Amino acid sequence: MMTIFGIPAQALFGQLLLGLINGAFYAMLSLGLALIFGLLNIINFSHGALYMMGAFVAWLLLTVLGAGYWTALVVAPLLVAVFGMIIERTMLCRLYKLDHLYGLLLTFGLALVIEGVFRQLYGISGMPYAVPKELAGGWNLGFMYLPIYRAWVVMASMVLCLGSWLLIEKTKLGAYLRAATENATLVQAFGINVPVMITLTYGFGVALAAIAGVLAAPIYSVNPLMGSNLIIVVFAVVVIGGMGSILGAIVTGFLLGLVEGLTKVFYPEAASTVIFVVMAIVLLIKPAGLFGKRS
Amino acid sequence: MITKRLLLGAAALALSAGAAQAQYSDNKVKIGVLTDLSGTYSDLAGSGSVEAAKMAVEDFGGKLNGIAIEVVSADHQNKADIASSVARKWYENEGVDAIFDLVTTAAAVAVREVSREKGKIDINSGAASTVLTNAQCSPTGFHWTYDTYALAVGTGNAVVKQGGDSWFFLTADYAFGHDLQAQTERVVKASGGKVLGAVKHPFPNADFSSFLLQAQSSGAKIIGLANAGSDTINAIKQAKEFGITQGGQKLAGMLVFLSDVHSLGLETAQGMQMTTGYYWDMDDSSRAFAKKFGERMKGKMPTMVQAGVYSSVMHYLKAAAAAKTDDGVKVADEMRKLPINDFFAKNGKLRADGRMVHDMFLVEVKKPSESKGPWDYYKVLRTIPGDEAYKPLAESACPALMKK
Amino acid sequence: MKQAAIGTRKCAKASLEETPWEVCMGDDFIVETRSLTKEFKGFVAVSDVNLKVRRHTIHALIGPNGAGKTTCFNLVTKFLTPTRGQILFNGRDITKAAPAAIARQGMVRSFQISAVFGHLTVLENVRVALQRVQGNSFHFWRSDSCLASLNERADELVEAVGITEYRDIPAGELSYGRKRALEIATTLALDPEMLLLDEPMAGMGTEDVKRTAELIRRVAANRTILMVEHNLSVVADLSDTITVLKLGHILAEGSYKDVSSNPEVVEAYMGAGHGEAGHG
Amino acid sequence: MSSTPTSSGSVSPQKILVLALIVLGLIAPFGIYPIFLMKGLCFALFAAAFNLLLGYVGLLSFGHAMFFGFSAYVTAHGAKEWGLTPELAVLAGVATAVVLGAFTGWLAIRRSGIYFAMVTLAFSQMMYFVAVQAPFTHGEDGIQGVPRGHLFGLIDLNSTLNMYYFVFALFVGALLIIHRIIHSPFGQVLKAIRDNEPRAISLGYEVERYKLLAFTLSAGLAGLAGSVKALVFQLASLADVHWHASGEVVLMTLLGGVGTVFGPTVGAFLVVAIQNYFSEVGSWVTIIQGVIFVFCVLLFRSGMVGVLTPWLKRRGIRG
Repeated sequence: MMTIFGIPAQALFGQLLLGLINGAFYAMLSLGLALIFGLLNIINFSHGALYMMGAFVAWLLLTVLGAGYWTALVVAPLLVAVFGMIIERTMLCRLYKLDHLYGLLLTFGLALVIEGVFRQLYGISGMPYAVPKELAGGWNLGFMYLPIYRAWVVMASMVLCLGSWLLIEKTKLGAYLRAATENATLVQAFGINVPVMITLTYGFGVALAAIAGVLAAPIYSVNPLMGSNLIIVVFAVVVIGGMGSILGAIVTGFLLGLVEGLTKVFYPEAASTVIFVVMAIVLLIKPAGLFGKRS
Repeated sequence: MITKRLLLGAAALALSAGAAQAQYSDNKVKIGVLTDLSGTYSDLAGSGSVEAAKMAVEDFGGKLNGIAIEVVSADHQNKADIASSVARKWYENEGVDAIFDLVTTAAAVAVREVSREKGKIDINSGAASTVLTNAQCSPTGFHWTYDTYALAVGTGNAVVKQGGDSWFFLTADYAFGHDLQAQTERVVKASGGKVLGAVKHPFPNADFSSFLLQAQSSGAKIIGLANAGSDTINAIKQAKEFGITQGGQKLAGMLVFLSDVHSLGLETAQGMQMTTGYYWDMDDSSRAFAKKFGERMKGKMPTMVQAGVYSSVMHYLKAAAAAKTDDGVKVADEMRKLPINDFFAKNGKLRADGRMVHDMFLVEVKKPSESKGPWDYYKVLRTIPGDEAYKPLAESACPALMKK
Repeated sequence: MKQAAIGTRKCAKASLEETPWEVCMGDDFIVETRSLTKEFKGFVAVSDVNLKVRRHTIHALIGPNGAGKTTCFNLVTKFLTPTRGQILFNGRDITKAAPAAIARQGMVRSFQISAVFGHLTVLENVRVALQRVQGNSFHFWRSDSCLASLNERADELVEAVGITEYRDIPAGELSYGRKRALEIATTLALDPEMLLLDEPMAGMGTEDVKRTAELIRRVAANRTILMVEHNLSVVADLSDTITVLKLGHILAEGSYKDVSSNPEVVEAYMGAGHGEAGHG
Repeated sequence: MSSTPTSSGSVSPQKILVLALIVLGLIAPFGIYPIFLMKGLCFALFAAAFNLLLGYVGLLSFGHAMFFGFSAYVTAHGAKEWGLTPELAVLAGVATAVVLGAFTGWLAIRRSGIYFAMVTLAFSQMMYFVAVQAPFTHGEDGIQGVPRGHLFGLIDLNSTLNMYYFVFALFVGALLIIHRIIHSPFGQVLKAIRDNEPRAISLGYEVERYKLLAFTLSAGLAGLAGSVKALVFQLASLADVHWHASGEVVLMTLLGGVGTVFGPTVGAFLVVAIQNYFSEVGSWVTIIQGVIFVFCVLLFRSGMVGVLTPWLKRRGIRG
């Protein structure tokens, strides 16, 4: 068997591929965070809870209405996005003129409420959600057995991330969005309804989180706490990448998934801390983050 | 009017007479169920345990030598500090006489410390660690339903005997996981098997794929899951996803509850072997209890922890009635004297180190086709006699025993 | 003025390679920028600016909206990092120095939005500036009554800017003009060699403008002042030298008379400035 | 993130109030369950330490649990395994928090605002994972059965009253320290930085150093709270290093009033009371805490004390 640094190549490639899958989730979540931050200047602490909601709505659609995975993949994010937009219109919008930290605190409180309500209603041991039939099974790649569903997750998230990036960087809508981040009053003067744009952006960011949740449902069991631990790691990802660019958020997400995968091969005990260590190093060398602007 | 007053007076007399004869503090017996009502273990213990305790009190008759029995409950959220402060508050301020369930070792040990100090009784049904009958044993503390030793003996032995003689462990990286792994390793080696490796995973952990990959490449026949709750569920689900079980390797869940199997579904869990202290569909008495429990719990069947809570509360009440007091030390002595014979434990006995020794069962999860209805999940493969399942008293490291 | 002496000496030496004859004709420049350039994401805000501020003068930086005045100003005070170029203060290269370090060397700036410490009283505001020099600013174990020794000097400064009656009021409650006055008092507390004022008259009524202009003139007696200002009459009244920026370049430099008669300047103001004179 | 002015002129009514509160603290254990009081005091101290940073420097740390929890571990370990006397065990805990605070602060202060909050949260999560895995913390089980020991080898802390007065003395002492820090030359600079950081820079202050010292002091005091809590409950557990604990301390401070002297104490006792009262109803604690958070941020930004003080002042009582 071929080995690299004393590790079977098989294990190495396998872990890298798995890292990429984790990275897909990091990327989708940090992209949503970066988008929301860009326009609202709010770090959306409830992002993890909304990701969890996405998964739960998918599960509810299945158990209550009998709606399958593909329906859920479209409907759940829409529902969660509407929920998010209601929150933005009723609560977040009151905070724009205040210190940005209030946004963080509010969304933290919301995260506690959402998480608590789902715990109260559905307990904690997790709800099963089956892999859709079309994506069941796996491919034997020689060095590892790749479940088709995981491959789909990586593909789907890459397409989504790339699509969002193109939307923001290459379309007129995206141009308005970028302009509004720089100077909202100016954009308003061009006859664009900035508050509506803000709401839609929040909705879009939230929808991304919810899609990630639906994608995650068949992999992990659907459980009220699935988002809260993930979100802190994603925060570290965001600090590492910096919020300067959309592309930065995506690239850093995938990259750190890979780093984590590698750590699992060489020193599994550190797998849960490695991202934070990377964050410390980045703060030392490049405080603004890998893709960040100095502010 | 007069008769009523007379009656009241007589009742009061009877009460005070009873109290003079038998010594019950505050003229009532108060039972506390301290458990995880909202966290990872709320399904296997939680409100089901509280309900089981209430059922036991009702079945006992609601009164003890004419004295009222009261049940209180609280959520320790799996946090040792909350558990310890609730226990302290209960003992010091609210006249609680005994605490039950106590799922999670951390919370269990915290309450054990307080109970020992106060001379009060704690009977553990939910926690796993053998530490409760060893370093942390207490004259008024008991461990009722199962422990890591019994799980390791039951599952470890059986699996090796069926040819599963090479193991790889996925271990939750904290004391409970390490403990469970060490106990199982010992059993596996003693039965002639070998351990090829182990990987410690963070707790709690959502993604087991990379650990499973390592287990897969180790080539071991058996992947031992030394973890619990959602960690076990996730590991099992993902093992199926990665084709590990189809590839010929088998999973051995070291601590799997009925509620976990329910949440996994038979499709995923089928064929898995495990050790349990109780299964609802064993005989008429266990079914009778389960039926009543199900009626009160939206059709859920009791886990071994919940059944253990019922059994331990019932035994405590019997002992408190016989001892005519709620003094912890005296009731504990009485509890050791009385035999335990109910739907949960046949010929159970309480040892000096606090261990309740009773038969355990090796079960296998049915195939979906074998299951005849909801909650019909297990086939009982073997009854493990209590003396085989539990660590011999002679090997106990209980400090109280060492002194003697 | 020990630093000034050092500065003069170094000036001649440091400026040899650039434009030696100009410097060594006896001119004494306290601040000098060389090819100062700042780019933001593909857009050049300040391009190749060589600015020289003569000691003990009032030097104004003007220009139409978007000319790069504020950027230029922030570069000099180190609140922005230049993309290229060099900044010299008293002949020392301060291109890489931290903003706080510049302040300790004697170059102190003010801000466009009045910068006071809102929850501190007027007196405390001034004292915070005096306190740094005293060297006990890290003493967290001592009572702040040890700062009382600074009160006398602080009171003098408060009086100098005419806000004595508000001495014990939180600065946040002051009117706009008084905040600016306080800001100047605080700045003077550091006894800086050089003052950088970012639009000192912004948002002021005519009364306040007059008073502040008077104050600036008084303060400038033995100091150098570089200011960005929109109010052209104030600039005309106060400045010894005026630099006109346009699109990040220096358009013209000289006295108000020279500059205002420069047709390019007139055109720049007419061309880009219609409808926006007086703000931004 | 700032609120009420802090330097009020008249002193004596305030002194009377403080004295009254001290007397109240001294007689409280005869009326209220002492363990509850001690828990409240530990969290009040924790919140006061946190408030030193948020209220007087304007830094929102979302990772203060790492100091609180890790000191608890060190104190527990010291008292149990090394047989340290309680005062030395507490000292060891505080020293740990100071070192940890200096190091994480040194890194975290490179970013400001929201980023600072995220960085501290991330570091705290890292310390949580360390606590889960490090052998001396006994992971999920925590360190239990910590002996309270004899203070200075003389006073038996196993007596609940002795323990209470020890905690109360430390609490009062720590509040005095915080009061002194706020009203010191250093405190003046901190308030200046909070009010207007660019201006403080332009006056020549290297604000990072001041923030770092404040962060370290705050970490040390949070560590003191954690150490004492370890002795009170005779255990140190993962719950205290978890990010929920960081969130709770933010809630306590916000609810009581950011940047007020007594706010954090009021907030801490309220939150501890809620936890105690609702402990029987599971996840409701989380929901209630979340709702309070939302409510405070939207409608009640100056907190209990921040709202009450002006009200009392209007009635001629100065708080």
